Amino acid sequence: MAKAPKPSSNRSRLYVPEPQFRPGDTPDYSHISVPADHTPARPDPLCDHHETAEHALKLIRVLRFNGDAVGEWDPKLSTDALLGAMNDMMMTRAMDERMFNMQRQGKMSFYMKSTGEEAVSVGHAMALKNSDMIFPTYRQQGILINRGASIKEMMCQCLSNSGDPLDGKSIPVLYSFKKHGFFSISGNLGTQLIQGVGWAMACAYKNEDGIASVFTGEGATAEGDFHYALNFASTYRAPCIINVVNNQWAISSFQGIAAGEGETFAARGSGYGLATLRVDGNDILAVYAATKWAAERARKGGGATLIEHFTYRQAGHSTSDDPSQYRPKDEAEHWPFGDPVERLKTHLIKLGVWSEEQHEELAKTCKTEIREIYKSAEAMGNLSGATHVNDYTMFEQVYEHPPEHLEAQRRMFTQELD
Amino acid sequence: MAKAPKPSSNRSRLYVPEPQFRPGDTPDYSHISVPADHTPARPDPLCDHHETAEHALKLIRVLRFNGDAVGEWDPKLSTDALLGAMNDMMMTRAMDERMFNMQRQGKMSFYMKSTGEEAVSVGHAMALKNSDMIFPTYRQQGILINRGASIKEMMCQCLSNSGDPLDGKSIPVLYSFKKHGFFSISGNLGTQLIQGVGWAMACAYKNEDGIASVFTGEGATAEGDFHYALNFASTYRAPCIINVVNNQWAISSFQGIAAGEGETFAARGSGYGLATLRVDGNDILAVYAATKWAAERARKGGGATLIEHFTYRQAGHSTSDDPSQYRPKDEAEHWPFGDPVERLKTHLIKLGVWSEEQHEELAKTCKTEIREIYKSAEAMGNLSGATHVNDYTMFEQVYEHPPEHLEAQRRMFTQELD
Amino acid sequence: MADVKTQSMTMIEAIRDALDVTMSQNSDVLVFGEDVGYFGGVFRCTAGLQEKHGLHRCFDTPISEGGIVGIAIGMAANGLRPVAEIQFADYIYPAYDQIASEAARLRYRSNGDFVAPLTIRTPVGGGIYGGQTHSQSPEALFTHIAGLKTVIPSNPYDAKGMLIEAIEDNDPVLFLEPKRLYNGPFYGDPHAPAKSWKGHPLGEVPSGHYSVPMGKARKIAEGDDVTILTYGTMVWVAEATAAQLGLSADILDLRALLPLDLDAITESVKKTGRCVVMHEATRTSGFGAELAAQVQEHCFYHLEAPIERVTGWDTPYPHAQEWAYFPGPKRVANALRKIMDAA
Amino acid sequence: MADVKTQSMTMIEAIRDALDVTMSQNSDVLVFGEDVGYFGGVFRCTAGLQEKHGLHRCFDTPISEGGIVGIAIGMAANGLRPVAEIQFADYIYPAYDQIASEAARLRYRSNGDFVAPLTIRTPVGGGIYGGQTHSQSPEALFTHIAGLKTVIPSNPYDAKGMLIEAIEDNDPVLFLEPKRLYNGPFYGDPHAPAKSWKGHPLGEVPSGHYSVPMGKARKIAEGDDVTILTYGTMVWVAEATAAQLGLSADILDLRALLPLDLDAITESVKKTGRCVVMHEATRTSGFGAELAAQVQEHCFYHLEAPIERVTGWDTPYPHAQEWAYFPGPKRVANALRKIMDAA
Ligand SMILES: Cc1ncc(C[n+]2csc(CCOP(=O)(O)OP(=O)(O)O)c2C)c(N)n1
Ligand SMILES: Cc1ncc(C[n+]2csc(CCOP(=O)(O)OP(=O)(O)O)c2C)c(N)n1
Ligand SMILES: [Mg+2]
Ligand SMILES: [Mg+2]
Repeated sequence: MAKAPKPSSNRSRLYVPEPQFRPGDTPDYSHISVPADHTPARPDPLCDHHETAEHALKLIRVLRFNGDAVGEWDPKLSTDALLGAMNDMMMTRAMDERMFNMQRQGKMSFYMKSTGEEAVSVGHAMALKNSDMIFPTYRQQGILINRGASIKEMMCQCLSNSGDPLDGKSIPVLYSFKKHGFFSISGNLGTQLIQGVGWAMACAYKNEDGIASVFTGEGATAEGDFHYALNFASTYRAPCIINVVNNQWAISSFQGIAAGEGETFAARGSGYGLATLRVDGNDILAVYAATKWAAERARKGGGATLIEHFTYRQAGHSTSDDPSQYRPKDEAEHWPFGDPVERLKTHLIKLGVWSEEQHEELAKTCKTEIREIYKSAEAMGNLSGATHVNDYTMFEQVYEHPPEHLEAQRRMFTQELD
Repeated sequence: MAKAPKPSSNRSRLYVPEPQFRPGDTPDYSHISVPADHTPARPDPLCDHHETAEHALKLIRVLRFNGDAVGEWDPKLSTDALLGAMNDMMMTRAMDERMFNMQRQGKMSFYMKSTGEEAVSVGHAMALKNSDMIFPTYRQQGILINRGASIKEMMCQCLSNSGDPLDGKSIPVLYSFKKHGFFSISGNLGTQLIQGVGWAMACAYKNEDGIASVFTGEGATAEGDFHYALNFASTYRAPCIINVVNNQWAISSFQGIAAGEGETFAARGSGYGLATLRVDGNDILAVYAATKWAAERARKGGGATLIEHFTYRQAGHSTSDDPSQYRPKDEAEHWPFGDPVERLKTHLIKLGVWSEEQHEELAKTCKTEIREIYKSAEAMGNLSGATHVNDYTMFEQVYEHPPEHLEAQRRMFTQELD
Repeated sequence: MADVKTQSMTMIEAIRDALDVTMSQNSDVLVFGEDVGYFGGVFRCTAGLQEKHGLHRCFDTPISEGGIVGIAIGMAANGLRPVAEIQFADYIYPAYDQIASEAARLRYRSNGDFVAPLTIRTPVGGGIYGGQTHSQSPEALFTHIAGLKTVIPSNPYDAKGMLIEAIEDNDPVLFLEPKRLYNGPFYGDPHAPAKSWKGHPLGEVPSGHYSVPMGKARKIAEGDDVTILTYGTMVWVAEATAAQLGLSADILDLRALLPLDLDAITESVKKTGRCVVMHEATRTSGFGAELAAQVQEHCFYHLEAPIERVTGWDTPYPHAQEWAYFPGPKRVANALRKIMDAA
Repeated sequence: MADVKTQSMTMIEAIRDALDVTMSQNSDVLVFGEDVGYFGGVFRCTAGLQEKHGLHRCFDTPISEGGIVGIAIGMAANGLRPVAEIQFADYIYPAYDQIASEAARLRYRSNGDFVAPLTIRTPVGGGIYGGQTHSQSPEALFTHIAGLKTVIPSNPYDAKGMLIEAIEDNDPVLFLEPKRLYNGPFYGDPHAPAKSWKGHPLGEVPSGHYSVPMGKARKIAEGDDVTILTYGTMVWVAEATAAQLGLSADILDLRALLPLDLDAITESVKKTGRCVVMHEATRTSGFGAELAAQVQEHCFYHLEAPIERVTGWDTPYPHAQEWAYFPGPKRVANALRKIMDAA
């Protein structure tokens, strides 16, 4: 695509932020100094929140680009755990890839990839108990994969077919897996943040050990629910983690629109009296370590932590989006924090427990496995062919017991089926 | 009233904040160290917002209890200006007093005093241009008085009589005075904050010099609109001032419910990249100085400032409220920051331009003047007698031109008047 | 109910009693909202509950209606039975998204995986010179939302039984409290001496647990001339005005708007052949429109005159003109006369 | 309109053209919303406007519908004519308070001291497999609010003229865009090849400034058997189905729901004696209820059969069952047959 002309500049004093690079520009991030040794110290998880104020402005990193894991945040995971993490990330990526392609073939109405953000979901899930309730957005499929949800069921949900646990009621990717501590995803951005705080308050009320972990993209932090969540979490010291996945983009608008250009997303938490961490979201060890810290704080009664996961959305917003319309095609490659899978790979190789060959092998296995699962899922129907979802299910689960007026409508509907 | 027994303490881990003192307790604020010399420095109004981060946690003060005005924030106002300030504050207080009593006599449905908070409204107004648009709450009547609004019209609004510029449409105190740069007050808390930011954006868009100054009580900062206001102000660098009047109470709940106990209200602004000031709201010179600073910053293109005015609501929330139900009767007297009128009085006396006698004289004059104005206002009707408001006005100003269905309803209404 | 002890109560006391009974029987019931804790609510509906049940079971919240409903949803999904108060229905709009998009649809969206059995209590209606922001009746904005139930009691007996039923219901319920009826019935004349519930038969409230089944209307007067469908404050205005006109009216206090007692409605209208629908809310797209639509759908061939709607005007609720806005005895009488004169 | 140049346009292009024309003529007109700036909107309705008119006149906002409407109110009060986009009507609820409590009531509350002449554009309706959160038609939640106007075009010609009219109106206007009609008319069969506006007479859009007066319905078919009242996507489904059944139907595209063209409605119903009301929104308390209530109020003695409502079901808009939910040709035909068979 040709370089789009820059819009005529402001002729008034009204300031409107613009991203640095637009289609046709060559992204240059050399001014971003990737912090190497500047990772802030790891305070006690029950510290006063002021001790984490600087963490909101810096960046917690463990994995160096050369593959070393360094610093006090290094969680020193076992080789098994690291290899498990690699597997989950690569399964997530393989599934995203497959589903994206199948959507392109018309098998489902829509799909959303999490490419580039797998470390956030997988690393986060690894640091929590499976019973901790996640209030996810549509880009945390890695959590389900880490928790052993049925990939076939996930795919059936996307295909809206007879194997869909949601009976076709919801658009693809809006999973609900209570058994895996994965709250029903809302299509309305932000709303679940405060619900997660309420869930956490209920855990505290019941003297249970569980915590809630709630997610938002950086774009959706502008909704009122984000404010409610921070505020109620602060007032009632709710045992929860509030995660902002800052992948730089909200459909076509860059993070400067979401929040202005003056401060980080993590810094929002400080003013509410919450602990705040900002973490390299492409560094799975850092994500793990920050989550572990916040979970300990929450579980021990220290209240909520706001974590900003600083990452990059490599793919389009969804299958309905074409990012080359509004950002340079190759921006992802210039992104200074690399790719989360590549970075773990380098680490594993440096540790001597992994090789390029094993990596390629795993990629192949994931691809095959996903293909096989997909086949068995599609056998249960897809949206472009027959979904095999019974249309009458649309009248179910509106209420616990359908009131008479709904029954009457169901009867009316029968007359349309001839 | 007998000391209410403390509620049984939490038997669960759910934390619920409580104020320090309840009815029957003797308030003791000796642990609050009133900062004397700890006023933070006055940075350049166009400084980077980070330079004001500490201001959010400290307290800007100019007036010492002994009457001295000290420090770099001292605005060095002329004697005339100081005496004018005293007059406006005392007129405001006298009006509140009269209207409260008249409400008790049934002359109006409702009233809200601003007692104890007169320095916030008067000091703020003095530091702005009269054309700067205020988005007030119901406790900034001092701004109208400072700007020379007709007190009689204000009273007529409260009395909902034939002199009411709002034709009886709104409950008392919800004034609208466009000609005095005073936006129509909404009964819905918080909503106007973001509207004020929009107003300011329009000023910038039109290359006008004006700014907007928006108000909220500390309690209403929990609404989503507060977040919208801070966020949009940050993104578009809107020329505005966002004022949080922290009078410690929101009807019956203390400020720890509003925001948790971890941080000041001013600190909210830091995370949004806004400049933040926290000011002794009972110190009219400090209020003036902080406002002046923020107005300069906004007008010169530096963007928004969040100012927390730290003060105390001496009266009940409104005439419908009885604060002795939930806080010690004498809490106001123990409030360590004194009374704003008394503090300015001490200063004026120390300056040698005022005396106890003159003060008493002024109090009397204000009282008389207010009584006279009130009489002439009440002569135009009141709610308990005849309001003299034409009932048909209720159909007006719903739209610019009434649509046919409203005309039909107006005709129907005619049939009810026999 | 022969040996059940009863006590004379206002609607406020009946609501408080319903909360007390359910809180006592079920530790999953939590009560919260603005000023509901130590202070006991601006209308005193929760007075004493914090003292009796503890700070963690009845507490104040930030002024954040969206947040209040948001935490209620999360708590309800996590097994509790939250009862949230919105201080005035006029302030429920910041929570509209959480109610309409979230509470109402959680069960459907998750196909029953998660549910939101919460109750939202909020005072509605005018009559206290509350003006535009303390007088609204927004019920129709909720009856349009699939997945929600909307109920509104008109007396202490119903208030207690219906609130218990709402709290125990497994779906989200909006419980609207006509504030003008808190202390006594109101027949539409603001200048008449205020009546109290004390001594009124419907102010005799059984102690302990009972419930009023949701979706059953209450016939408050039996008659043949005309059917009046109404709810909340207007129940009393309708009854008094019909009586004053000497009409033989069949009056239904609907109690629940959704689920609606269509059987009781059609039975009555088929009998009388005339129907007047009354509510305090703004006319256009008010719940009266739905009632009129359904009545003509189901009783068309029995109707002898057009269904009349008696409502508030299509303006905000004014302050000084409160009683000119309120659909009082004159507006009710005009409609009743008109429909009786028709055809 | 003899020498006015016209151009063949989709509804998207017509909307864009309306924005372009008003922005060109009046520097007070600003356009903003999520993704409307550089990108030009997820439905492309604002494509090119930033480039042409400047960054400060067409810009992206944070994802904050309440904030978007909030700044629009402040700007409008300060003399501008903001046109805010809400990306999908399903996401308008966080702005509900700002719309219903603020924009709609600012003029009344201040007795005309301040006004809010703003326009909110938002896509409504199903038909794109958008499921529960990209398909809703919430018009009835706005027609209940005094002080607001609610309009909905069904074709490119109207879209442009009505949008210009909305922007120039001195009251807040909600401008609903039936997204299924963005690219072409839709007759209700999702399997039929998609039609384009190009070549359609209503796709011929005059260039420059013109407006369609608010509150005038458009008669799209003249007939004697039955009156069909509808708007948005259902206009086309109604027309096609009535034609297929060989009915002589009087079909009104209402265009504005508030202000409503009651004269056109009563004139038609008095002629035909039968009335079917159609919309895609959920049935209970939908705008169809108001239409039915008014029609029976004004045309009772001319009605030969109960007014029928054809609507979406009282469930959230499902994904896979989209076409079972949508009030398509079968539901329309059943209702038309039923009303013609009646009495
Ligand atoms: C309330 C609401 N407004 C708008 C949308 C439309 N929308 C869906 S995703 C999206 C962008 C979200 O960006 P971000 O929060 O950064 O999350 P990301 O997609 O980057 O993970 C938008 C505007 C929505 N779903 N809900
Ligand atoms: C949206 C909304 N919710 C609740 C109320 C009821 N209400 C009116 S004033 C008030 C307390 C406000 O406290 P604060 O913001 O601290 O202001 P203050 O009265 O102390 O000046 C409440 C809860 C309201 N007016 N609007
Ligand atoms: Mg993002
Ligand atoms: Mg306060």
